[in-house]
Amino acid sequence: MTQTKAELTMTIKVLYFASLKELLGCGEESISAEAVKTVEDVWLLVSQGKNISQQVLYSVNQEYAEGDALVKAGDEVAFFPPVTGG
Amino acid sequence: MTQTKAELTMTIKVLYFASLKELLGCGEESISAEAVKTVEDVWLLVSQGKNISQQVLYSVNQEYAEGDALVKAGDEVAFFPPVTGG
Amino acid sequence: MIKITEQPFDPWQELSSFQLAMRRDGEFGACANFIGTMRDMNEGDAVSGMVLEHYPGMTEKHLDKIIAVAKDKWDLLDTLVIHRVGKLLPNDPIVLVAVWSVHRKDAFEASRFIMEDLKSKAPFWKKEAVKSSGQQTEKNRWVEKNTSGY
Amino acid sequence: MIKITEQPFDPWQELSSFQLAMRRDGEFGACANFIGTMRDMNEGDAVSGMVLEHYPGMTEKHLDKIIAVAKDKWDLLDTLVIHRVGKLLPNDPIVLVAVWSVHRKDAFEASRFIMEDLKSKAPFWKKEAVKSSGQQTEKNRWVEKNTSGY
Repeated sequence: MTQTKAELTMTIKVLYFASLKELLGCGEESISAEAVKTVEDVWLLVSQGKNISQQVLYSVNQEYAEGDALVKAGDEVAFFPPVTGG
Repeated sequence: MTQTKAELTMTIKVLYFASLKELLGCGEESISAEAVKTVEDVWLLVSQGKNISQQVLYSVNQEYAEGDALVKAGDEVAFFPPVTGG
Repeated sequence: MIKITEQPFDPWQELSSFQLAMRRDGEFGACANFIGTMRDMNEGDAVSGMVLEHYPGMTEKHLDKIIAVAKDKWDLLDTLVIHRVGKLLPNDPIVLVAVWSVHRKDAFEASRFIMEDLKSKAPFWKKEAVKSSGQQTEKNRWVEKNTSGY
Repeated sequence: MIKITEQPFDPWQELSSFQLAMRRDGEFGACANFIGTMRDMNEGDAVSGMVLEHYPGMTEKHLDKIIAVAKDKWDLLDTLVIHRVGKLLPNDPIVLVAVWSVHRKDAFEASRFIMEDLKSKAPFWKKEAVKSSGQQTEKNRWVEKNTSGY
């Protein structure tokens, strides 16, 4: 959907990678910044109803974050499994 | 000088490397095996009269040896300063 | 320098060109480097291919940060990190970490430090195509976790 | 493989050819290697050249032994050690130590172990041609001792 500039500034960009992307059936979405305060809030919102038992790592604006890290409109939040590069 | 086979079997081959070769003015010599029991004996014999203050390492048949290592006719003994390769 | 590439790379050629381009002739006494290569076996199963996913943006940001940390901890002249993404085949180089320094201690320690951090934190994920012994068909599975190299 | 050579060598070419000749494609997951290169400065003095002497026979014997020890301590697929002797110029590679293994821990630790042993025990000696700052004439001096890399 096309978002107006006002709407864009009220949203948080959420990304999923690897097995989490498959489990959630989605790689990227936008959520309203109003209902969430922390990364953990975002995760509970986007994963609700899904039975995800694996370990999930968080990042905010491309840096690792703990669950209690604050998020705001315009942030880029990502969720992913333990990394396996190299 | 040319050595007979009998003489060869009675001798110890002695090698010097690097700064020691320069200090002793010689890279290789043969000594009689009769007067020496240990590597230390060989060293005292070949270095006598030379004022050598630097650290000297010993080897017998191309393996590191302590001063009390025994030597016999036919052995190859070497003396050299701390190594500096790599 | 950091390169994330979908193209196969030859680690020796990359090292050779990069070292020349560094223009540090006579300055560096030590280069320690590590190359990780795709194997055709993992956890007892035959592996025929792999897809390497990453988080564009965060990957570069994270690697930049860890290299800055390494340059802070050790005396380094230059570093080169290359990581492959996309489709890979067995025997393809996956990662190269190279460090140049005046003395060897710095190069040895920093190369391992960067590599271990990359393995445990840089946002890459491997999915491998495996055929378990006794099975006819191939399956894709995500590699679950890297083990520590220490 | 161990090579002692009076000829200049290109470490990247040696690594490339050796790895191909190993015929271990798909088996090795890790290669850690170290290259020591001649610098144009040492202990504050400009160095214009170097002569590397060694103890033929004992050199090979000692390196063989240390590689055997490393193969005993770690799981290694193959190793390559090249050391230059004779006349060298600044920027010439002096030594290459490379180790291939399945997992990275073995390659990292064994390559460093071999290199440290080589520096502290393999019978090589360096004599460098130096010009101290403010001096006009060049002098030859023996390098006195290698420092520990740990």
